[in-house]
Amino acid sequence: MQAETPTSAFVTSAAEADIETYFTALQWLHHEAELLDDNRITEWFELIDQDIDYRVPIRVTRERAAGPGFSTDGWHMFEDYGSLAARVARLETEYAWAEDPPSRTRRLVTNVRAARHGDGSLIEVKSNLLIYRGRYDAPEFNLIAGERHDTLRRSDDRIRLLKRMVLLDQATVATHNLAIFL
Amino acid sequence: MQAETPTSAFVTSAAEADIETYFTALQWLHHEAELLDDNRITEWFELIDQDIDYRVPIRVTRERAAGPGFSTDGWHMFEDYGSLAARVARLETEYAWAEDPPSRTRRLVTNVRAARHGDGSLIEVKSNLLIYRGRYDAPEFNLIAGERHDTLRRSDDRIRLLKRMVLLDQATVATHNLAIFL
Amino acid sequence: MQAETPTSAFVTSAAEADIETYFTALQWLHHEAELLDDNRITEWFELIDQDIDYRVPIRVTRERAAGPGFSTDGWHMFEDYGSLAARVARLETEYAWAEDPPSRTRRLVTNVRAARHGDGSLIEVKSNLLIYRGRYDAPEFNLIAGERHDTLRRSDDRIRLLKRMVLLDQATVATHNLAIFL
Amino acid sequence: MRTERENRIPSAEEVLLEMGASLDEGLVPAQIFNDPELHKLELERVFSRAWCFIGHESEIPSPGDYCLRYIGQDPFIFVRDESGRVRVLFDGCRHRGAMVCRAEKGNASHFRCSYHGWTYKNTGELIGAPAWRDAYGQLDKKEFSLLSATATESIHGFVFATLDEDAPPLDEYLGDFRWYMDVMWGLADNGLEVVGEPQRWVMDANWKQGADNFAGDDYHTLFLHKSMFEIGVYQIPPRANMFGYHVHAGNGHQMSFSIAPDRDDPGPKFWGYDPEVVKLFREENVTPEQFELAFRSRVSVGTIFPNLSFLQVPLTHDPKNTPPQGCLTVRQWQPRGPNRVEVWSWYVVWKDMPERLKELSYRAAMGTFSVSGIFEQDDAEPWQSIARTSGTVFARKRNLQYNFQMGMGEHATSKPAADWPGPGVAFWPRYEEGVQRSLYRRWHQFMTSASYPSSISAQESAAASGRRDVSGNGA
Amino acid sequence: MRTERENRIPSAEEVLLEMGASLDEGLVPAQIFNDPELHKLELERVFSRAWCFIGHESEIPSPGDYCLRYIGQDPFIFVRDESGRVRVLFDGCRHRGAMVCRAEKGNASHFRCSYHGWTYKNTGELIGAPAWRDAYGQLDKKEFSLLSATATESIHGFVFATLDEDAPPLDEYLGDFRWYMDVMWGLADNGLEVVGEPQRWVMDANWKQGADNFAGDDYHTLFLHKSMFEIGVYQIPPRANMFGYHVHAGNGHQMSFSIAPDRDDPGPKFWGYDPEVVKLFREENVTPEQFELAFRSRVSVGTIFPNLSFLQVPLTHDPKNTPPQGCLTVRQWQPRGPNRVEVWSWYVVWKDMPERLKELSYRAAMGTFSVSGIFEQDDAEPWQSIARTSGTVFARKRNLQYNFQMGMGEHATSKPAADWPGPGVAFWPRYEEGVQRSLYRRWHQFMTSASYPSSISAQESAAASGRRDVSGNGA
Amino acid sequence: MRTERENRIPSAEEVLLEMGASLDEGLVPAQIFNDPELHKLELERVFSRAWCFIGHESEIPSPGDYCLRYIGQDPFIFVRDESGRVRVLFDGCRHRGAMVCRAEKGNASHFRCSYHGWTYKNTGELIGAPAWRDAYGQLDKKEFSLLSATATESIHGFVFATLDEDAPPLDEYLGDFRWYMDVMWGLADNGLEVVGEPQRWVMDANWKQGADNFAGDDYHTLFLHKSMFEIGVYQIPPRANMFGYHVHAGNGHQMSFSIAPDRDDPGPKFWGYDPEVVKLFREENVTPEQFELAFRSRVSVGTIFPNLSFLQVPLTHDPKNTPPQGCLTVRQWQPRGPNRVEVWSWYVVWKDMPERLKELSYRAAMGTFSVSGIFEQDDAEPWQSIARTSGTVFARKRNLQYNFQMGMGEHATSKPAADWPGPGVAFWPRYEEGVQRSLYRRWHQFMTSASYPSSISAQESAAASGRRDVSGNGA
Ligand code: FES
Ligand code: FES
Ligand code: FES
Ligand SMILES: [Fe+3]
Ligand SMILES: [Fe+3]
Ligand SMILES: [Fe+3]
Repeated sequence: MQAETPTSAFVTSAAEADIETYFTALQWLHHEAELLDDNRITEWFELIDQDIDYRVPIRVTRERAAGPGFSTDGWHMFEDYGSLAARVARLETEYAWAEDPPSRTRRLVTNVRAARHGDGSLIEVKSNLLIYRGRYDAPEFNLIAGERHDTLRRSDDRIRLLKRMVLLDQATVATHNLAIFL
Repeated sequence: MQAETPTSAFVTSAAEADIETYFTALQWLHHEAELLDDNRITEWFELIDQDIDYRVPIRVTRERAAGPGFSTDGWHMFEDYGSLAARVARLETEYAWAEDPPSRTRRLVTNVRAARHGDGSLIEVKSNLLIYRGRYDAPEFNLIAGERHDTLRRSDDRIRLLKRMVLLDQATVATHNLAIFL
Repeated sequence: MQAETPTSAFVTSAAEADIETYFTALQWLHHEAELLDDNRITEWFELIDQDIDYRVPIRVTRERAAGPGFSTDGWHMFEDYGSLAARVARLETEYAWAEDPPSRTRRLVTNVRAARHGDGSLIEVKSNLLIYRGRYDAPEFNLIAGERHDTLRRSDDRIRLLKRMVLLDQATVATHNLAIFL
Repeated sequence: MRTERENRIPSAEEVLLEMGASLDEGLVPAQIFNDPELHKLELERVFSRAWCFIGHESEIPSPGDYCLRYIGQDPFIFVRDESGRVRVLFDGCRHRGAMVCRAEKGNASHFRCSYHGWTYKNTGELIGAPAWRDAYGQLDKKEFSLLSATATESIHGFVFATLDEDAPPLDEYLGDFRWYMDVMWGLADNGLEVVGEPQRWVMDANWKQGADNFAGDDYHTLFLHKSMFEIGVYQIPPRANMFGYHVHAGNGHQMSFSIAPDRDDPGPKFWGYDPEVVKLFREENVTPEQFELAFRSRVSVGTIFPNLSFLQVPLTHDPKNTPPQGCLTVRQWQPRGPNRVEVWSWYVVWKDMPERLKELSYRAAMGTFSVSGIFEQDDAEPWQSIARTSGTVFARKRNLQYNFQMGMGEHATSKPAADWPGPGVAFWPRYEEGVQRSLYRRWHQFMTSASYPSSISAQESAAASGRRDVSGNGA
Repeated sequence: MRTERENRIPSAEEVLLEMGASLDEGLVPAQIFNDPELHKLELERVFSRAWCFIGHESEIPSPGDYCLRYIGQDPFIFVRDESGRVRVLFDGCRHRGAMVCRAEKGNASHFRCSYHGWTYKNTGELIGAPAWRDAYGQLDKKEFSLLSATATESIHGFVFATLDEDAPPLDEYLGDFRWYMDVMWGLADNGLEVVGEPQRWVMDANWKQGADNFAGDDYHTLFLHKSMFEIGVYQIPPRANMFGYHVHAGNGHQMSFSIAPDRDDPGPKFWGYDPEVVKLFREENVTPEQFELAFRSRVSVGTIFPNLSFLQVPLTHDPKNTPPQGCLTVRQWQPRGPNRVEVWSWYVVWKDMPERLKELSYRAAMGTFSVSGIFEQDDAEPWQSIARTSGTVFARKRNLQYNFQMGMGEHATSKPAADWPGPGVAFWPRYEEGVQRSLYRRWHQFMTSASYPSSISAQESAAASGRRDVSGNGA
Repeated sequence: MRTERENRIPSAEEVLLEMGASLDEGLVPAQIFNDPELHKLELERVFSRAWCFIGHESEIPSPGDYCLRYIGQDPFIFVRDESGRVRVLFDGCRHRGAMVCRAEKGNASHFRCSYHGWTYKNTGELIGAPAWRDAYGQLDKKEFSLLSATATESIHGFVFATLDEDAPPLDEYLGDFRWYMDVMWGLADNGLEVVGEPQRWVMDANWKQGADNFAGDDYHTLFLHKSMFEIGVYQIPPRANMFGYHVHAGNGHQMSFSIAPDRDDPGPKFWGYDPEVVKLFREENVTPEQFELAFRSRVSVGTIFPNLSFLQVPLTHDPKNTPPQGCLTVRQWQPRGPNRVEVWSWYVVWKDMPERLKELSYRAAMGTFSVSGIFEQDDAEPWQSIARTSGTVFARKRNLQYNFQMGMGEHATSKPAADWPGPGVAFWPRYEEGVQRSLYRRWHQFMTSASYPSSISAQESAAASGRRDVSGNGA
């Protein structure tokens, strides 16, 4: 169940990216965020590669010398294609109370850093993420901040998400559930 | 007074945009945000097309099946060129207390998705918006989140805002007034 | 000790920037933010030009007619290469309690507006910044918002930060210290 | 030497006691505008006893239509049941209290609790739950209907509810204000309708600021809203605007009117409604006196105790290009904390108005009095800062009192108006704060009465508010 | 006429007094789920007297290993000292109170306070500070060790601590529940281990919602979790799922069990653990009765008073492709305010399970019961809205009571189960809320007893909870 | 057995009672550092009675110059009126309480309230409002001036105000501290000036942490600020740094000094000010004793009761390239809640210093002691965590007490210093916490005295703080 340390070397430095790769990744991320914010979950699921590895590690506060504190064996989410499919299927039942009425979300995707990888069919992309989440008539809201390390794969002329590691900036998750995708 | 449903099909998917259109829209939005954050309201007003249609629909929490809950006949703002002109004129009087001293605002414009439209003189652009608003010496602040659906029009070699629909992520507006432009 | 008014004319309008300059500045800012968010402070310091002028002016609420209220002789930070070096050296001792355990930060860099300047070796770039800062196991967090006016200088084929003015959107700083770089 | 009083922060009880006396002098303790203890007491004694506004019937035109509303801070479902009857049901499941109404608007024949599935008809009646026989064979469903407001009544479509069995009927509660509802809202055959949904927004202010302001604080328009005169949104000159009437309707209900001296005066009539709208107003629907007042009315503004205000007035969202239109906004100042209020603002038009005029009226009202309204924007500033001042220790220890003395005493400019054509007691011109004094007197009565507060006539109210000899005008 | 009672918001004392009586009728006052005064009293009377869960020994396997934990809202260091002994130390420096444990996890032989450098061994013993002789020549170090929990005990690796000297030993506190710990967690030679770190997240709900729900609210799965049946995550049909036992273990500890009728029944045994896991379960480790119950167990869920819940059940994170796996999650409902809870969720496996099965079990448990779990997601909705309802003035003035009457009375479907093989008192089927009634009875006892609450046997507890004639089953 | 005391959370009254006794033992209850009830009492009894710092006259050099300041949590306008007199006016309109000072800094001959336009001269005098005659014909303007602090006094440009009529004159309130103000701030003809505006930032800590720390907690520099010694920002070796004096000045005012043994010692003199600055210091401005002490002073740090601290010390923002410069920072710990403080930090230079040296001094002070200062950054960590510890139920029930015993008893390293050249009572070396004990003793006196707290001499204060036989040094 161990994964590589989430923050180990991943994409080459932003400074080496080419603009075309950047723009491809940027558009993909914007499109994905739009589908999620618009609650078009089935369409979103079409962006997911069958080999998806989707994780959100637990984080604990550690001393500086011990690194950023991401767990290598504790997770808030640890998903494959089947388990994501179950989540999507559930949201389509009439009883997905956690998101009915749906949260009002806004995904601010910034600091996109992308690079081609492997034979060119892969893009590795880091991005910063701030999710605004509101429910019902409360003027209060939750913010979820973090960084995402994604791998996108092009096949059949479509780009899909092959890997995602969401590195949250919270030890205690500051929202009542993760019934939304990050 | 009915408008099309705010979230109906609007811009073509981000995936189809070209980089030049993207960059044009991006720069325009950054420039606009700068003028507003810098309180250069008169200059901002020069970016407004005389045919402007500027709206902020009211939102109510609805069940998932009923959609995102944007009103089609209730508004927080519903402006044309004349009413915007009145707002700008008012801010220039000595008695615009709501914004004197001015709020300290910061507009984070992200997830810009742009496409040419019509004969090429129009750009349709969606963007995500988070406004930080502070007043006086309070360390507390308001955040306003939402998505904007804009139409930009080029004429006389200048790009101006022709349509704006601001889709707030709040049912109860979480700030004491909308004396700032969104 | 007087500086020019922080908000005086600085970079040319976003509308005039070229995409290559934009992308260069964007990548540099993303790279910088990554190093800071990853606590790679020594690497970050390599991005600093020896002639650095790094300032964060104090802000006070003024009437609209008196402008944005940035001080010209009061500062939250006023740094040169030597003082930044001392800060970096300190963080490497075992006693830098303020950031041990380190804050969990996320820098959302948006609204990047860049232009070449002078002989072409300088880029002036404005950006909007929202820093999410969390500590320990509290689900609560601080947000720091502001605009940065940076000058980047290319020399020895590397781009470094020559000037930075951070214009905070707060009069009372809403975090317990500025032990992080902005 | 400090007095003993200045030595400490007084309790809520003490503040109310002192206020009983100071109100006669036109002075109101600052502390009541930002105090946690007094706020809790308000919820207990004012909001759960008064008749509170719920909504307008046009918001739920069809059986099953519902909206989520609040009495004080408590959630209620405003719903039209299958038989067409309007109901006000507490939104808490009788099993374990989960919300049963999960949206703020919709249509439902039943409310089904998400937790264990207890299901209620839209009358509130419990009709079942999963595996009912096994789970609840012995339970008497009738005992576990959704709880309902104690009484619900509607006038011209405006629905009010009370939670107190001792509350008088709504008509009696409204006192002389009832007569004015016909004047303002009873003219057209098919009545009024709300456009869209109410705006909602929050301020760090005490809810009484809005109630007080709309009760007749015309004086603040001279300075706070000066920008409106400058850019022509409001076209009556500032000083001329003060030539109007303050009306005490009893029981804490207060109004302020601007009326034409007679029918031939060139200014606006019928609140500036377009002739096409005025055609809808029929003399048969009201008394001749009521019709006459409606005819001459330019501006009506007021507060129905405790927290419902209204404004009927000609306005424009675009002074350069669009002439003022008759507008009606109704707004509720919902308490959310000692220094927190949630404003609800409805925009109301005549059901049979042409669509084009509905839109103009909506835009004019919303462009001026709303979260973004160029009039109302400015009010948030003083209201929020009053909460700051009222929350200080200095205000508490020194017993800082606010001044509502304008118009008190024999020599005041504002005098009882013998020519006022309606019931209640009126003063002219509007240089007086008696309307606010009456509002706070009623509030004080609610805050200090253990039994249900008795009615106060307009005459008593106006007299007690610093005038000695006033006699009301019968209508 | 309103009653005098409906005239005002009752105090915490009054609410507790009324509850003493209403509980006999299966009614619980709404106010206890969102009230600042009662919350403060809970911290004082429940959490600082009960035996509270701290963590599992496998989280700190080596000397010096430590984690940060909480008793109620107060921080404690859960540490294994150099001699291997587990300690629970208050995380406040004895000099001026700064935290001495600056991380939530790590390994340290000493804790050094950052403020002035007072340094403690991981036993809590103060050993020095800078310039000790000059600064503290006369100070007796022994007087200034870190403060420790009054008592710390561990069963099957689960560590509990109490802050009260009058607390009975843990075994006595656990009552009949102790027996079940062997059944569920005592089967394998090398016991259990926690995988990863506990998840932590917050909800705007009262902590008792979780405790109550896991005490045996099977009924809510019929409706709230209907989506789980629809997509096949939970494979026992909803109504069949109700055929199980509710077990009162005394002292407020409550359980719910689903068991096979006999060993030959085709459904899951041993909570659905894989045969490779079941191989680890040895009859010698428990009594024959315990082993028999373990063998037939499909689902065990429960709450150890006050705030520790567990769930042992076959689940899958991917119903289409992966068969259900035996899972164990342990979760603590940490109070953070009248309507704020921090959930801690541990995932526990058998130490000697194959890695592959550990991962499957972890993913199944975490994918269903966790901050992101497709089961548990939905619970947040009613729990948060119950806090809203419970915080209203309406609930307070009207004495709104929640209904826990299911299964009360002679004619209830659920009956005392004579065939139950364990200690305590059991009912079958699960159409009953007696387990919750017993939980709240124990809570009420803690809230109202000045001296340490005496033990309540399962029989007393079940009887008092609305059953008259119950006799327990000896094991 | 638990004691009865450990059974419950004590009230504010009880805590103060216990503290009266424990302080004699050098123990201070944790609860006073995070308790809502005690915080409210502090605002009532400490901040609205003490002489509180408002600002420095150089911040408002010209008539009409104003800044917004706070006494406790209440807003006051610090303004120089047209006649040049400094005034401290409560920022709440006498009409309805809106703020009249809408900026934090500016120049204004009048303050005009935005709500209804009541207009005040910058003396506070009400001079009019729109349509005054019609609105307020009878009103006596003099009765409705802005409220003013009860008394305002200034020493070396430092302005203090009190809200209590029973407060003694500032000189008396300052006791022996007055003498030291001349030493530190009275040397140059044209005195001091503030550079820029004060920094302001917030911490989740109790305000007393800062006051206590600056009163003489030199000991913490040994460990918390170790990084400063390591990178050379502070150039006196840690242990040597302890060789200094703790001075009790009476009335809760406390100081800590580092001085050269005599004029010929090679280290810094006059707080390390550059010779160009030292030229400005004239013997005629002070007494010979004062001049002598100034000459030998290296570091002066202290707290004027309740919440004003200062630090005069040689520092550098860039230890590699810039030698230390004389610096002066003055900081106020403004209470914002039981565990919330707003820090205000001013940087002060000699008015006649060369600009270049002003900048160096400013940068050195701001680079080390400020929101971003590499010294002060670290203090936030323990201060915030002390608030956490102090807010626990555990600390309350167990009566957790913090240890301020350093230097108590006959055998302590630190002794009364017979060679101290100033008034008050001094101890040497700085291994003692008597200065903090005296501070808390004064605080306790304010918190418990119904009438204005009487003065406490330095001798009494030092003696009561755990020393028996101390006799002060006359100056
Ligand atoms: S709470 Fe509504 S059905 Fe149980
Ligand atoms: S507070 Fe821990 S050493 Fe002083
Ligand atoms: S509140 Fe200041 S003028 Fe009315
Ligand atoms: Fe107004
Ligand atoms: Fe559940
Ligand atoms: Fe320090």
